[in-house]
Amino acid sequence: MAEGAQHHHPQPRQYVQIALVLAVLTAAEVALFYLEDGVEEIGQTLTVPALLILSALKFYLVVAMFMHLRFEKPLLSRFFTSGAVLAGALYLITLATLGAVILF
Amino acid sequence: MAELVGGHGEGAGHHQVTGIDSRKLGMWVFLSSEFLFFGALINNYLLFKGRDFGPGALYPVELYDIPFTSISSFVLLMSSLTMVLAHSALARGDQYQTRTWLFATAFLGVVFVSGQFFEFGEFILHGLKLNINPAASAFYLLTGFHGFHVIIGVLMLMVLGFKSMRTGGLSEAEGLNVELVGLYWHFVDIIWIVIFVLVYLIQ
Amino acid sequence: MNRPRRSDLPLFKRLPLLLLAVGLLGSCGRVEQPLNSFDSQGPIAERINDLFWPVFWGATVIFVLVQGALLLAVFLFRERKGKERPEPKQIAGNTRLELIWTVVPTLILAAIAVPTITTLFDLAECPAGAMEIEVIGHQWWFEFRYPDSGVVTANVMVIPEDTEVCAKMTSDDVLHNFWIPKLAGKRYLVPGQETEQRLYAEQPGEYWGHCAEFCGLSHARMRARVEAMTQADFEAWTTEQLMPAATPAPGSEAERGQEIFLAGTCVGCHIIDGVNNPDPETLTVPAPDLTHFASRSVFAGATLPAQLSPTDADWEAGLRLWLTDPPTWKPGSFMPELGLTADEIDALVAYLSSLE
Amino acid sequence: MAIDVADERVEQAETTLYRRPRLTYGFWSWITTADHKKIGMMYGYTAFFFFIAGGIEALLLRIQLAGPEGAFLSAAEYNGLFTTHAVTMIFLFVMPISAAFFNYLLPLMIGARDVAFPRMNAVSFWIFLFGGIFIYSSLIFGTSPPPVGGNLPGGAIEPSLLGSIPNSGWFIYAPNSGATYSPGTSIDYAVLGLQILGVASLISAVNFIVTILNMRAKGMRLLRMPVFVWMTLVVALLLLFSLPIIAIALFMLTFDRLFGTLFFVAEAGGDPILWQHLFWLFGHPEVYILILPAMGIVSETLPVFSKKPLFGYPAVVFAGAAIAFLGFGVWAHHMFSSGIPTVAQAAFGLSTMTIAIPTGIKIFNWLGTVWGGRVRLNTPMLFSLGFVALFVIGGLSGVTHAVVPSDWQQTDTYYIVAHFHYVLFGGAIFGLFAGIYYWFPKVTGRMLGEGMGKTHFWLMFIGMNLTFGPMHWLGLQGMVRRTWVYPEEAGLGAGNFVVTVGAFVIALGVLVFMINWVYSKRRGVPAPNDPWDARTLEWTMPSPTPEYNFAVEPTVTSLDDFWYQKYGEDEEGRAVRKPEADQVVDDLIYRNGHPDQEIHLPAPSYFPFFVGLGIMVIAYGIMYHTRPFGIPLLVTGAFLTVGALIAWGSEPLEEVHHDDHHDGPEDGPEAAETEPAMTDGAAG
Ligand code: HEA
Ligand code: HEA
Ligand code: HEC
Ligand code: CUA
Ligand SMILES: [Cu+2]
Repeated sequence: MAEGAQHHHPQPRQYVQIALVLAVLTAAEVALFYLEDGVEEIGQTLTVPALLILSALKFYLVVAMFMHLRFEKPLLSRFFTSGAVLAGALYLITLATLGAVILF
Repeated sequence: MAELVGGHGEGAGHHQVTGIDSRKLGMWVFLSSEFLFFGALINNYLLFKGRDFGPGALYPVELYDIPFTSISSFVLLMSSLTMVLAHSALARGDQYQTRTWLFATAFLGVVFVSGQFFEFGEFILHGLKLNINPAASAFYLLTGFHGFHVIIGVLMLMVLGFKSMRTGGLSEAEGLNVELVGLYWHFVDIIWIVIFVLVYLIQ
Repeated sequence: MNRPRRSDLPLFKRLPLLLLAVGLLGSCGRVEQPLNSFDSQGPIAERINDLFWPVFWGATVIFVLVQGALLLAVFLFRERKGKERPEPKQIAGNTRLELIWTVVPTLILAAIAVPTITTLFDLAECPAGAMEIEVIGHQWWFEFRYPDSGVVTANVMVIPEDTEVCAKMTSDDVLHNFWIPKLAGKRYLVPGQETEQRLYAEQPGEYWGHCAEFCGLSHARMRARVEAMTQADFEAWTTEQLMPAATPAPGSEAERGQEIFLAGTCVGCHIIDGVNNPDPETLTVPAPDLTHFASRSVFAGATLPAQLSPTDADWEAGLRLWLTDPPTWKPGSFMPELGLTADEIDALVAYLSSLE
Repeated sequence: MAIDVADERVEQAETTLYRRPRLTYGFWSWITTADHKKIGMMYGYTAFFFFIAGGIEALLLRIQLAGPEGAFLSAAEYNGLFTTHAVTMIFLFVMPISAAFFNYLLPLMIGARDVAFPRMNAVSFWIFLFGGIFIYSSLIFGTSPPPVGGNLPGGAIEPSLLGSIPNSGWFIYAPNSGATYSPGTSIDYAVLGLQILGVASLISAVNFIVTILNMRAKGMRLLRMPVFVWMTLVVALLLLFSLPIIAIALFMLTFDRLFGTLFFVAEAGGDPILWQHLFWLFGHPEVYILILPAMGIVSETLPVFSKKPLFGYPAVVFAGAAIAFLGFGVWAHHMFSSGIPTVAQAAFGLSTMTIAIPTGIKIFNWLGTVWGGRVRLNTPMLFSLGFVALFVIGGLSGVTHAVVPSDWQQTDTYYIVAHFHYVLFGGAIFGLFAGIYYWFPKVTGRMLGEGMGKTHFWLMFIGMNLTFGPMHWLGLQGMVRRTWVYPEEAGLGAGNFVVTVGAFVIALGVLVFMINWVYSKRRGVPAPNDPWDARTLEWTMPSPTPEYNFAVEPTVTSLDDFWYQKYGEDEEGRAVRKPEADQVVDDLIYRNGHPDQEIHLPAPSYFPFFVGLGIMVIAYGIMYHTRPFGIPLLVTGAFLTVGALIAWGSEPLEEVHHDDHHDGPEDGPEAAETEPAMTDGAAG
């Protein structure tokens, strides 16, 4: 491998394990969704952050492990996070000025 | 593996200062801009989903079939696994497995897109047309744009798979292509992870 | 080496002179400029000018300093024919200077920011208790509705002097932008949304306005007037506006005009209260209410009559021009050319100018 | 010695100029080229062509506005002309001519043989070219009837030919740009055309980023890159992150217009303000995309003509990056009067002001560069100084827009028009002309005439202030933007007349430039290889640049490496030309002109051309999808594009092997040296 990083890369076994984790996380997401529907008291205040956290975890796992970003030069993660953060920030502000999200 | 491609083709002739193959760097650079594409579409959906379009308006949320979408999301998630297995097999030099996993990934992609077509069909039958209200427009444009990405990915996977079949295996030079298509594929997957939560689960 | 020839022209000497000349040409000439935003006629426009001028002068100082330094550098350090300059010292930077020219502009901007923000919050939103007038933008004219009294009019917004007015604005079609330079800044009219604009006139008078956002073919022909009156005049005006239209004297030219109005296509679009009162829904396009048409000093998007202080004759000539061929005056106009004969037009003009 | 080489070359160029077969070969070599220099020149010529088009459009506007109630143009024509004027100037002139500079110079400045993806580079050019052709084809095929119920003069259903071009203003505000209020196809031409141009720019953005990061010469660390390269990187990043936004916005508008979605249709709950956000999220970074290349250029020329290093190099670089970064956070300053929340207005007003800080840093460092120098007032220097002077005016008026309540008066008037022409014309275009004068010798092997150059400068400088200066006053005295007539009674006639006169003075200046170009290209003084005593790597090569760029890949040890090979410093810190400098330069140039080994060059390819063509055909297909020929067009275009892409992918990767001699079929041994002749033949 270009960076001599080959031996750090997970082996198929680990990939399957990661996929299992992803599957469990997805199941948890769906479960949360039904929880929110079913149990009034929990409501969105709890499920929404929980869902966001779970999906962020999944996101991280795929990017870090499947896309090998953890094992790449920092330059690549810098690009990647810039894109993600910029998009998040710009659209959040846009939604706020349009009154769809309350920031100020 | 990747750097052996060095001697050939575009993005290669020169030494590579960052130590990252130019094509791979290019792919990551491109993917970072993809966030802005999808972000804009998600932004639209989030804006319109809460708008009031008057009495009797039909919103996408009302038609979601969460179990169905959960399964197709799961399918797409697993296609990332098969994709990474294809790449890993190639790194070991196992051409047969590479090919198998490539086709498996393409197949899962097709299943996902078919699911989406089915979902669209259902929604349209229930009267949720593209032009019924902006929320519907935003929903279709977002998921459609994502589906389009999946279709492109499937095409690229097929080209790689068939090439491997025809020539008995992918050369090391083409190995980079597997990695690049893989990156693209995982990216499309993570976007769906976001869409699944923001669009489907959080209502 | 064959270096290109050096210039003999006195560099940049002309810049200040030139700008001065241009400025004089642009701003002087004692012509009347009814849209001049510098000539504020109310506290809102005034506040904006009070904010603008200090910033402008500050900018001028920076301008003079920067251009001065540039000219001086060129003047001092340029190579002249026959006088070779020594090779310069190779200075690659100076941290203290960098700091200075980062910090000083930051301070200047902070100084600008404070009044900007205070003025902004003072002026952006209507205060409680302001008199509300609804403004509705149409391609290409403004409609005004007075929710308190129920008056509906077009092109000329009548307001009482010395009163805080809050225009509640929306649009019927595309974006427009309501601008009365002497009274206030601008605010868009957005279809499907409501925006606000504060207006305040200190004196009675006629204030010109213009639609400032590009709104299609005849954006250039979409203007507006604000007429400020004394409180008493305003009340009289309101009462008058609420009356049904004047009835023309029997046998007069005006009555003939009314017949043409009723018999022709006009009623498909226009309402004259007391003459035809259709359900507004049945009208084919939104068109100005003509009940008290003659009480308005301007019409057709406040573009006619064109004169600065029109006489009655100018007014009638303008109306004649309009009725003869609206799309030529106002390309894209939603009032078509109706093929009226000169005789019919005479009658209509007589009738319409009787609708005080 | 240097001059001798050049002379020789020029003679050869002239003798071969009239040899037809080579010209034919030349033509195809342009269509198929993957050489960044040829692509750069094609960008340059195309962009300049569009500049003339956009300029003539501006002149027509100005004739119409010379006096009140002008009758030269109809309303439809006027609206179409200011729209295409802006679209042309921004997307078909300033952006592509910047791309021309990037393409030609970037590899040379970082010491590379080509860009990272040469054929992708070709593809961007062809997509751009076909996108431009697509937009301008609206002149023939476009329709713009009035909205339903509207009437044109004389009962016409369609305005004149000239009135059928896109007429929405360059920011295509919804809902006026929607199907209801702008029926007909003219706006589709703008929307789809801009989409195509965006694809081209996005591809080249990725290409340039990778090139800069990966292809630098040995020893060229990031902080040893010329500022121009830095600005290229920053612009590419801006493009990378802002183009997707406009792409989606245009995509939505296309769907609204053609397929019935309702994003911007207010009656159905759509949101016109959303368009403004998406447009300006792109639009503001875009204005820095337009100015940063020019800032990069003057950061090269000012040190050269002052014989001093750039003052505060790291600060200038950092300021450029800061401008780009901040530039993403200010977009709503174009919407101060659109009814966004007051708090948002305040926030965006403040963020806008902050941009003045890094911009100021640049300005002051440029002053610091000139200060104490040995200033040679050659034409490139005049334009660079003009740039600084004029840009400051535009920048300062920009700050007065950031003062939000003031902007309520200013917005949508000629005061804004004045602001952005000062930064765009006084800024971007003066900077770009500085670059043209500066690098012309490297590209063509001849100098642009200095006398005519200076005439050009002064005409443009005076004309520019005459044109855009009075607009400040006009705007605040009530001259609204985008009005095809203004009333006599508004008292704006005199000012407008001056403006019109000024525009023609500018035109005269441009005319002088064109004459200068044509003349100098053929008869200009042969260029020495290092005519300006410059600092960057491109000057270590013979003029014009050989096809393979560097015969010997350079290694650098410092910023302005070339300069330090020529100059040392005495105890006082003054520059001292090393005794061996001439020899060093001659050696370098000789070595770069005489490769002693094979050089691998990117292979030419037909396919980029066809990808571009295919994309244009697809766009026609989408636009006319309801007509019988629409779907066939779409399918043809898709086949062409996909086919060309697949063929491209399977094209043998082997490269043309160059040694000292060209290996084209009909080429004689001297072919490599006759490059300029072919340039002339094909493009001139
Ligand atoms: C090259 C293009 C370019 C550049 C560089 C800029 C630079 C700036 N622009 Fe401009 N702008 C446009 C192109 C550009 N603009 C265009 C095309 C439009 C109109 C679009 C349309 O409506 O069609 C527009 C419109 C526009 C608006 C909207 C106006 C409106 O429509 O209501 C605003 C508002 O804030 C603005 C602000 C600024 C500011 C603050 C800068 C700053 O970056 C300027 C910074 C520079 C300086 C300030 C000078 C140098 C600094 C110093 C000497 C330091 C000391 C100075 C101080 C302390 C103040 N611009
Ligand atoms: C880089 C961008 C750029 C450049 C270079 C220019 C250059 C010029 N612009 Fe531009 N302009 C814009 C960008 C630009 N403009 C934008 C973005 C808008 C906003 C549009 C909108 O509202 O949507 C605008 C709008 C605009 C308006 C306002 C229209 C309106 O609101 O109604 C006007 C009016 O005077 C104008 C004038 C000019 C003039 C006179 C030039 C001159 O500097 C042009 C000089 C060039 C030439 C003159 C060409 C030379 C030609 C020859 C040498 C050939 C000789 C042939 C003959 C003489 C026949 N422009
Ligand atoms: C198809 C619709 C239509 C018909 C028919 C029509 N008008 Fe109009 N009229 C309009 C519209 C729309 C306007 C506003 C035009 C503008 O200012 O842009 C207008 C404006 C006017 C005005 C100016 C009003 C003002 O205050 O600005 C007058 C007067 C007028 N019409 C008279 C007539 C007469 C008289 C007739 C019949 C002979 C007539 N109109 C027929 C639509 C119509
Ligand atoms: Cu209404 Cu412009
Ligand atoms: Cu801006």
